[in-house]
Amino acid sequence: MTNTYIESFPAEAKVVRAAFYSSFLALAIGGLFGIIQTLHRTGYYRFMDSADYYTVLTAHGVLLAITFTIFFLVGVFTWATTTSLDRPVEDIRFTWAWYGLMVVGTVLTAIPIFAGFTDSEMSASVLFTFYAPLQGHPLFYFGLVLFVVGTWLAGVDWFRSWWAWKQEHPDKRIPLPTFMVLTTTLMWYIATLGVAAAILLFLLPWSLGLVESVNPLLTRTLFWFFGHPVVYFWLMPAYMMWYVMLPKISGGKLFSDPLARVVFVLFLILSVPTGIHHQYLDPGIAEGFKFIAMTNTMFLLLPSLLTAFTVVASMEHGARQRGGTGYLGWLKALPWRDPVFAGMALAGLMFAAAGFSGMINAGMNINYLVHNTFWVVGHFHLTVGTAVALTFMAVTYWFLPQVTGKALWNRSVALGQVVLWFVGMTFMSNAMHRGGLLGIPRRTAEPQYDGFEFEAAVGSVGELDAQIALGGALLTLSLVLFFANVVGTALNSRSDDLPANEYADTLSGPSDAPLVLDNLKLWTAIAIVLVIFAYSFPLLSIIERGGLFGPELTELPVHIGLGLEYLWATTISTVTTASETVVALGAEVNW
Amino acid sequence: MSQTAEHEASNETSEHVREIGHDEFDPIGTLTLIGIYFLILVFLWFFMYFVEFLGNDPTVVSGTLVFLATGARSA
Amino acid sequence: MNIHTYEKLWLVAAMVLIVGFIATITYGSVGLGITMVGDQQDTVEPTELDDERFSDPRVAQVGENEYEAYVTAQMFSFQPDPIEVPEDSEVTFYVTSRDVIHSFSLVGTNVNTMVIPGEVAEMTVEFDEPDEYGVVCNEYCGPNHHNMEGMVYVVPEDEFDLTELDAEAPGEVETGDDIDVTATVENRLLDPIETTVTLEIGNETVSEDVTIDGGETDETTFTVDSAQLGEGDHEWTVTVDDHTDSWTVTVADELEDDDADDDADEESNENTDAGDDADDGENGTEDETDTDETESDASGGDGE
Amino acid sequence: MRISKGALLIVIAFIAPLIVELRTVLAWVNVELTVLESVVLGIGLIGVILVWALWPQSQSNGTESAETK
Repeated sequence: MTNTYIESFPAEAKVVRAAFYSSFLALAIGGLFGIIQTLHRTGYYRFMDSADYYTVLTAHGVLLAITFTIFFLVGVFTWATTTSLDRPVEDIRFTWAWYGLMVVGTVLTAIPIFAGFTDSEMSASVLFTFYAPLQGHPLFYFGLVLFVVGTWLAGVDWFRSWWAWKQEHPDKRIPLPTFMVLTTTLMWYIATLGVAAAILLFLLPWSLGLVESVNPLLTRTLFWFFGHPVVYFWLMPAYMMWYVMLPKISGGKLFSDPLARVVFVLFLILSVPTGIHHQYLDPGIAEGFKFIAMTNTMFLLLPSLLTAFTVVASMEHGARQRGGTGYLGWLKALPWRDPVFAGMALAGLMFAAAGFSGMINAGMNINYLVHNTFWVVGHFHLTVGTAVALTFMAVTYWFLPQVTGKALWNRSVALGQVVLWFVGMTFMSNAMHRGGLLGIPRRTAEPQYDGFEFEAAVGSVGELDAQIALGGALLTLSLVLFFANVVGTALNSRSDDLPANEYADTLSGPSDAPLVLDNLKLWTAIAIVLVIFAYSFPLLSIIERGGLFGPELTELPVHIGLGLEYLWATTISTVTTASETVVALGAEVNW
Repeated sequence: MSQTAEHEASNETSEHVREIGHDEFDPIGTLTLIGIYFLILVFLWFFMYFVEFLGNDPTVVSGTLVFLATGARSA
Repeated sequence: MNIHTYEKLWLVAAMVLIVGFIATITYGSVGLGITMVGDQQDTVEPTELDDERFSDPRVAQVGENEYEAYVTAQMFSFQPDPIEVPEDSEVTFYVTSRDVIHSFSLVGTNVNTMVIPGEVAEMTVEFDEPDEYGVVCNEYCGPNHHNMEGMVYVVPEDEFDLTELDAEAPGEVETGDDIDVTATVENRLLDPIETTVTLEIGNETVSEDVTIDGGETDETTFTVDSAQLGEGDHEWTVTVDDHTDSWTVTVADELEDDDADDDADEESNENTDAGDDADDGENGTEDETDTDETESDASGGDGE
Repeated sequence: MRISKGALLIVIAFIAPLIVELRTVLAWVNVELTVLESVVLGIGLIGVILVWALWPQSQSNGTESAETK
């Protein structure tokens, strides 16, 4: 007799499963592009033109940072609300609708990106950040909008569940997983306003030829308004797993429910007013605004540092209940053989290292040292690439049986997979950080220059490249093992011997948490006030300086593959793009 | 330390050997670990700022706030 | 809300850490004078850039040891390239873009800024020792982004000058006429320079010593008898220190057309000083149709 | 076995960052390791850990017989 998620919520399990599979597909393609880039950049194996590298990089960034993470997290959040509120979604058709919208958005975004590999005029090799005046095909922006709207509707779905539950349980505290979902969703709503404004008001009309030009600094600032909190959108579900799953798998209880709530409230109010720290080196933004963004960013460390304590303490509780002793000896008593545990623990460990490089990134003037260098790439491969991705892969080993009703194909392979990821990422990310300190830039197909060489303090650039290639190879192997397990599990037959669908109890429960913590309206209001405080003056100043639609610009649709000829082809392609979009517009109107 | 039971057994498949409630749990191991982390952070911060960063001359210093009269000529 | 003592301890430690970080950065800003790229400069029109700074990207001397470097970034080059500045100098870079977002980053240093069209990044940097730094664009700017690089040379004081040489001569003369070769030498330093202008033509070498005050321009004209050179093409070279300007004059029995006179004036080599880095022109000049430095004269193209 | 197989695997994995960082740290005190030396050192360390983890298995049956897996 089991009590898995699929038995309790068969309809929801299908949606969650679909979301997971969508995210794994993105992970597979994105991962493949990852190894291609690794080998190309380091010069070990180059089979494509360097211009195509940027198409690969765009696909890698969008598929992994947006598609993989967000599809996975909507699955987790749906699981979390249904499980912790113990009620099915209000309307499963609505749930499928937002999932479908996200799929359509992804496909529409992917079309112009992948068209970049062909000779077609359509392309969107504008990277994950799509800074104007680089211009993607309108479909790229349109797809992103649909995808984001899909996530908004998903948020509505979770809120509906909570509202309905609250009618029936007016005096109960919000269950912790639902609380985490709701605060994260609110944060996401505020954050996506930035990218929605950037795309809907400026980039989409501009790519369609409706407006002449854009203010590059303004759209860039609006992007980072969204671009920083989006990392918390990826990270919050990983944190949630560390709070509600890890203690249980460690054999213990969550150390403190109230502090977990405090942490999520802090993320809600502090995530957004920090984006300018990505623009420390931007001309046109006053130093004072940058300093304010830095203070906010530094205080955003607090919830993460608190999380470190609470999560480790919960693990320690488990270890001691399992018989662990001593100051550090308890570590031995943890269930290291369980891939779910080992993966999450290693992800957390990597995140501790990422926290450090993040602290450096957060510093204002020290940013001169690391800005846009390979260091940054090393940093976010530890955060989203390990803390988030490895946690997601590890919990997949727990979730898959829950949503399929089938036992995991092979636990040893799973353990090997998470350990390989840890080792591979150690090599790759370490070398990236070091390379960054030498001034090796990020986002470059061939970081080998004619006029000068990078000087390594220890070892050589060649050794760093070797480390990166080795790391990339191990990560790819790890991914292969992961997919073997996913496919193997999917092909398994149904099992009756699966763990029940549960999450961790708490040592210090919600009753210890002040009621005000559950006042989402209050925290949202504070978050909005902080955002207005941090952003209104910089935005006004940018608009005052450069105008709402900026200076006259040469549009630069990124048609990769034309190489140098690109330059003189620009004029021609601009004309054709314009006529194309007129046709496209006409087609849309006819609909 | 309030740890009392000194049972020597650790195996990942073993069940709980004891229940530890809220009041009897002192996360001294966590404090130890996180204390080490704290020291690493402080050391690395100073290292990165004063050795790696300030040693990476030249650095952008107080810019003269002279505005060129010729500024922008807008269209 | 009950928080464990250890966790309170950690909370305090975390706050100390955060405040310590902010304090360190503030010390760097206030105590050490590290300044952020900011909004010091007014905006510009990226497709025009015809003010005196960016119409002719260059290094200019503004004080005894103070220089300003006006730099433009465009797909996929920097102008000027290389940038040459003297040792023991304070150089303020003004960097802007003609097209998309780039960066201007001196490899192995803390000189690093985004270059955003419409905005001008201002950075003041002190260079002590002679050295050379690679410059990269570290923001993706298009399919040839990885080829976008430049150099900054910090040269010893005595090797540094800001001399601009531009020499002109008719392209074609009739045998017997005089050939006037005019060397225009601009001294962009603040102090006067003493130097020698040398013309080599055929087997002849003539030279003249000149003294040029700071910021002044000197014109030296050499007159050569074409009869002595004889019929045919003759290459001539004007040299001032290590700057050269070189072209060819044709001595013919009879001029083919009378419009040759007009052409002759324009047939001077535009790219003074740029002899050794002509390559970058390929990428750079494509976008520059709006600048004064037009290459409208087809015959004046870089024949070499 | 002094520690479980799972924990042993993690400990061995943990050698990777240690060795990689050790090389840089040593360079600061002017000890420059080559890649080969680092690899040898890493393998050596793993060997020591394996010996440490496996050695007492034969002699400590009496005290740690509770372990089954």
